[in-house]
Amino acid sequence: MAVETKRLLTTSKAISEAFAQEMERDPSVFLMGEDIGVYGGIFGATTGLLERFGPERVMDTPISETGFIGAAIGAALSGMRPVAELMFVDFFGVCMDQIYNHMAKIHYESGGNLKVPMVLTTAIGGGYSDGAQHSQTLYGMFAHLPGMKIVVPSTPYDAKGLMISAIRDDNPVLYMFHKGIMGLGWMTPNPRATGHVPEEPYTVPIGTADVKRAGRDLTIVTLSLMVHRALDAAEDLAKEGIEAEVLDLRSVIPLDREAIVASVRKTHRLLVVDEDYQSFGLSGEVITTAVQGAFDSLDAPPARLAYPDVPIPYSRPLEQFCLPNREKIVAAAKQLLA
Amino acid sequence: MAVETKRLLTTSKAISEAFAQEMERDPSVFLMGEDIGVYGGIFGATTGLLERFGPERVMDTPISETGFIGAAIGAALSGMRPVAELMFVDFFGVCMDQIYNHMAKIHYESGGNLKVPMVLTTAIGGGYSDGAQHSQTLYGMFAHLPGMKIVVPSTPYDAKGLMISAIRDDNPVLYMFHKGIMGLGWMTPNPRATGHVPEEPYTVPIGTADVKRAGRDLTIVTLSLMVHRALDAAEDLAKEGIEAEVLDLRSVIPLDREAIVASVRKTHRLLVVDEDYQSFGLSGEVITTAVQGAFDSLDAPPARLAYPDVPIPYSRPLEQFCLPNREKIVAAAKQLLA
Amino acid sequence: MPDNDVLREMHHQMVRIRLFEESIQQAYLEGKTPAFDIAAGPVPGEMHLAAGQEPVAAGVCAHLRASDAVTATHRPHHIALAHGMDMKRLAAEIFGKETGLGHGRGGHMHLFDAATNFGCSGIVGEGIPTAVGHALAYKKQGRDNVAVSFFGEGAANQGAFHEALNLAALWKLPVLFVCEDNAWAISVPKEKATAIANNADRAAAYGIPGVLVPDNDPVAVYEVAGEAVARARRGGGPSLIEVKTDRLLGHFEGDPQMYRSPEELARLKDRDALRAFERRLIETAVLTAADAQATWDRARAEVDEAIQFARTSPYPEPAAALLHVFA
Amino acid sequence: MPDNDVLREMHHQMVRIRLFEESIQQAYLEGKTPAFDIAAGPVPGEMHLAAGQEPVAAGVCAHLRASDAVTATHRPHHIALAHGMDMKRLAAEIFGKETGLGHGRGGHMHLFDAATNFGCSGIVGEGIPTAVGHALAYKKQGRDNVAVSFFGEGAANQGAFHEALNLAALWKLPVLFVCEDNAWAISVPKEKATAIANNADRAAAYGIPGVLVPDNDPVAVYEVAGEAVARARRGGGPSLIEVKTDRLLGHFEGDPQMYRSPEELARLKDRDALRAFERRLIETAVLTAADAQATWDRARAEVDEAIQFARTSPYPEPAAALLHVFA
Ligand SMILES: Cc1ncc(C[n+]2csc(CCOP(=O)(O)OP(=O)(O)O)c2C)c(N)n1
Ligand SMILES: Cc1ncc(C[n+]2csc(CCOP(=O)(O)OP(=O)(O)O)c2C)c(N)n1
Ligand SMILES: [Mg+2]
Ligand SMILES: [Mg+2]
Repeated sequence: MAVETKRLLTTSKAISEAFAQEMERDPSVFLMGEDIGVYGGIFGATTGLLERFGPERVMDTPISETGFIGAAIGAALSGMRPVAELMFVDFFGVCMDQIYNHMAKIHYESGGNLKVPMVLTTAIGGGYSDGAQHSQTLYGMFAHLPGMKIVVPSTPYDAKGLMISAIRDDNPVLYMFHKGIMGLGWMTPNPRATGHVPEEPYTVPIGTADVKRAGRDLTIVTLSLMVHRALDAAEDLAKEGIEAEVLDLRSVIPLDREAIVASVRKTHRLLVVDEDYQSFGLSGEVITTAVQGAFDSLDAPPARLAYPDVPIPYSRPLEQFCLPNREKIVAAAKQLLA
Repeated sequence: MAVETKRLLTTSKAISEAFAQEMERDPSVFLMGEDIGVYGGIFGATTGLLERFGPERVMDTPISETGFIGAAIGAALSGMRPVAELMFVDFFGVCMDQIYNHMAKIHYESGGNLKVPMVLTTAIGGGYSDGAQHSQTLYGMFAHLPGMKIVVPSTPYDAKGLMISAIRDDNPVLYMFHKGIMGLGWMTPNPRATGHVPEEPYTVPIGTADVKRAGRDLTIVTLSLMVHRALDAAEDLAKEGIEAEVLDLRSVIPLDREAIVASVRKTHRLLVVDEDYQSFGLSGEVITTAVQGAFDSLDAPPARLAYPDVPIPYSRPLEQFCLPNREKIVAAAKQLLA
Repeated sequence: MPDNDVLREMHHQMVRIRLFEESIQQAYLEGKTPAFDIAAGPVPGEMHLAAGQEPVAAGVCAHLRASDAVTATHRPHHIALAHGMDMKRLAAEIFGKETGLGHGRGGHMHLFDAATNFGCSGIVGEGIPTAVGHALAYKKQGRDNVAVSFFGEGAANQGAFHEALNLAALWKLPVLFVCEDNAWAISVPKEKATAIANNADRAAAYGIPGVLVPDNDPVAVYEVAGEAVARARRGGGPSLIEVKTDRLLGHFEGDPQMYRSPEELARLKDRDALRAFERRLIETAVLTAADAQATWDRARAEVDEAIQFARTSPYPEPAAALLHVFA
Repeated sequence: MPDNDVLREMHHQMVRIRLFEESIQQAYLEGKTPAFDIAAGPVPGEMHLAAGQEPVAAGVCAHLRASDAVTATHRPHHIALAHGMDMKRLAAEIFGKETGLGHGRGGHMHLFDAATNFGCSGIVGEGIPTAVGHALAYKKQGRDNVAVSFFGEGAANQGAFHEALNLAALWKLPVLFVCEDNAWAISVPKEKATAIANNADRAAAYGIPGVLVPDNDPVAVYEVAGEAVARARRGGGPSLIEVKTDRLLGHFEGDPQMYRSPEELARLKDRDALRAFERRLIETAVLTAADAQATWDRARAEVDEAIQFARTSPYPEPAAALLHVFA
């Protein structure tokens, strides 16, 4: 197939296309959230949808996250397939009971009799000086709490396919998109935030990690925007003859433990790169998975490069000091091989 | 000192003694929460204090956790030292923003200029068929979020000393007591829930783990009620010639990583026993700590025995199937040594 | 005024609720003596009974169809039964059995029933937004169903109450918010928790009707709820109803109730709304004494059968605890 | 009616706020052209300006002492300055500098100042309960201070609003709840978010006074707030005040505002409350035109100095990001 026939989309356009196609296909799908209508979503995920589907299916809500996320649960129980948007993941604290205690547990508490087919979308990530309450990733925290699937795409292709899978899934799915992968005009440009996206609907399976770059010398397990950073670092490492395998988890729940173990068995070294807080979260879980599944294959203790356990500072030099980046990944990889 | 002079208290009495002594000492200390007055706290932590200190210092609140925990933050900023009780940790979702985004971050956001000296007490744990919304432990989740100290006592002695430390600490401290360690008359009797507690005020340092039993063959890292289970298991193991070291973390934040590493270097084997959900939490963090700090000393991949990643079922056989217990710890220890 | 059939049916509901809960209370205490151990016996865990609050459930649910959604609280049995939940599967769930509504996973605070669109939860206020969502679905689907959320006066001080009422009012959804004011939230009396005397007045904050039912009378509840349900079905939007009701027992079984005087408890028992209602029906010749007795007998038999079913049903397989996290 | 000194001081406050924010706006846009990059320039991140809302800050804060606590929102500058926050340290914080209030850790949404008992946050509604807590401390300490919580009309639909007002009313605490109704929550108009027209009416749900200031007039705000502050100081409990104000700019800088018509924006600009207030003061001879000009000049100098201070201050050491998690 000739390269020029490939359609390129930003991630935010890929997501809104997924919404549009699923809303066309299934009248029970509708969207609710703050500023998703005329505004089109603060991160552009719903641009154009109000015009196309009208205010009954693209509902702007008051600033009442407990109220409207709770309402999405009720609507899901009564035959709808709502997609509710929590504008920034950092706001979870005003509505967490509805999310983790109600949405995530009803299916289990009902002994499998009731289903809560809804998607909760939310924006994650920092790097642009938005401070301690608008920059977190937090998937590690949600992942600790049973009953919801969690997907965290890194590319436009995965973003569309995972959104379609999430909407069609009969379980509650938390869909977390990093602002830095959306391809927004008002963010620092990121070439990897635009990519080929097929026009027709397609799914990407939930629970399956993806080798975004094959390598033999170490495994970098990562997700979301950090996949882009890891791929950049892998290019630098390759120039020095180090071939890093970059495994994009894509889903946090279910976690593709087989893929982690298989890659570590191959490369014998593991570096976890994670924008979430370092301790008691994803990086420790991935390392434990590798240690328990590939103990004898490990040539060095697994390493991690994550956000230090501090609230996210506003000032640019402070925040940049904390964030994992290309250079730090290169350094950590080399140290792992030393 | 003659054994008979030792004063024995239940953990709930040890905690209420700590409250009373600190309230005597410091007029800025006061308590607020649901049913802490006439009722004396659902888990007896404030029994007798209303009579002694009056309703201005032992305040029953409406069921408005965001409201009154938020008010505790404001009061702490204005010179008081509030202790607020979240009746069950499971309810955190209705007030988490105040806890993790406000209480825990103000000191940092202020660049160290403001302090939030408050204690948030809460009951954790299951095992008595209280279902999915009244049985969780969840310290692993809180620990992922920076800015609060977290203590989790296992004995009456530690409970009093850690409470006094928590009240005197200039930081927000989350104090999590397991219902099963309280020595309540209406819970299944637990001999370890009663123990020697000195009458005078004393502190137990926050951030220091405690070897509750020394051993040479494996390290069991655990906390809270599971310390009691681990000690029971250690007795059984000793009969078979296996000497387990039981390390009681006591604090989750700060985590005493040195103590974990030191013990593992000594025993070469690690089993983490945790009543919290297994994945993305405490057990993975402890294992990662051990692997990174004592990789070459490990004779086997570290193991964990934790609550499986399922909401907590009500029915007794289902719940008991999920909970770590004496027999399971013995079995896991033997497998680790096999 | 409801017609005689409705009156008799409300009486019947109240009787079967009362008897069901008395049997549950007995079963709950089994295995918990001499020392009360919350984990012991055939029914472990917390147990919140609703004796005294039957008028609210009977009066409101008389207007509902099984397809109308109901959300309730930690004190759910009266509402569940009045809304038509299968008593056997309810009992079996309370006993933690495989034949229960949730195959033993939920327990008495987490009852979910597709047949009657019923849900409840152990977190105060949690179910209020859920009802708004059911109603939102009905509006989108063009159905004339309603959703009803029951909650206590203590819950009216939770943020979820406020957010849900505003949403329902804003979107003009078919919801009833029913506040069961039993004057107590565990040990905290209403006056120490709520800045105003009547939660019905909070309807003004949302521009919706707020009606106070000042006594614990199923007929008064029936009439107020009837109007609100009818308005909701024809697209007139939500209502808030507050009923001053009575909690005859402790907050949960085992509650020493040191915070209530023996006089208060005796007074409450004397004015037991079920007995009062039954007397009235007999005095007004809606029921004969024999009819009344027959109702108790019929309910007794139904309850005994349900408890028997629960007792004799098998427990779920322990390892099945790991199932049903995901569909 | 406030005396002339107070009128002149309110005018002065409004002028210095306006000029400060205009300078911040300019600095914010630096480095963000041609392509707007939110992360670039001397002032990165989100920037919420309050042009048009100065009357609320000036009118309320005229009654406060530095020892009175104030909590504000993501749009905090006007309130912070009116309450007496040091302009240099405020500017330096916005520039992320070591000399800022939080040594650069907080940023413009997270300003904390011990000198003026000021706090704010980026989460809608978060600061409302905090104010209740300050007031609770004052009551316990026997101080006659008050706490004031400012928030937008959008925040009045958060659960925190409801819980906080109930607590303050219940405990009769010295708090003012000040709702700045600028008709918009980002792109969502008040009518699509709030089921009633005036949040002041929600005071009825808590049994406290609720007063609407229907126009964006600092004098009207001053009078209403004065009464409420005085009542609070003498132990009369909380009040809810709602001011219909104007957001002259976008929600944040860079907001394309597609949701507002050019006519609306032009109309708002025409009725700029600062200009209107200044005209009135000149017409009523409270100020001469020359006085007014002097005020602008004085404020200009103060602002320039503050911005200069911020620009020339050093950044914090990067590794210092790890400090101050715990005291
Ligand atoms: C968010 C939350 N806070 C506290 C509790 C503990 N709790 C359970 S029931 C209850 C009292 C509820 O009072 P009310 O709403 O009046 O209902 P009632 O028990 O009187 O039926 C409390 C405080 C809880 N389950 N959830
Ligand atoms: C809990 C929460 N939800 C959503 C947001 C995103 N957000 C920030 S400001 C804002 C609008 C606030 O409107 P309003 O309260 O009227 O204040 P205004 O911006 O008009 O001053 C929203 C939705 C947030 N910060 N916190
Ligand atoms: Mg009640
Ligand atoms: Mg507004």
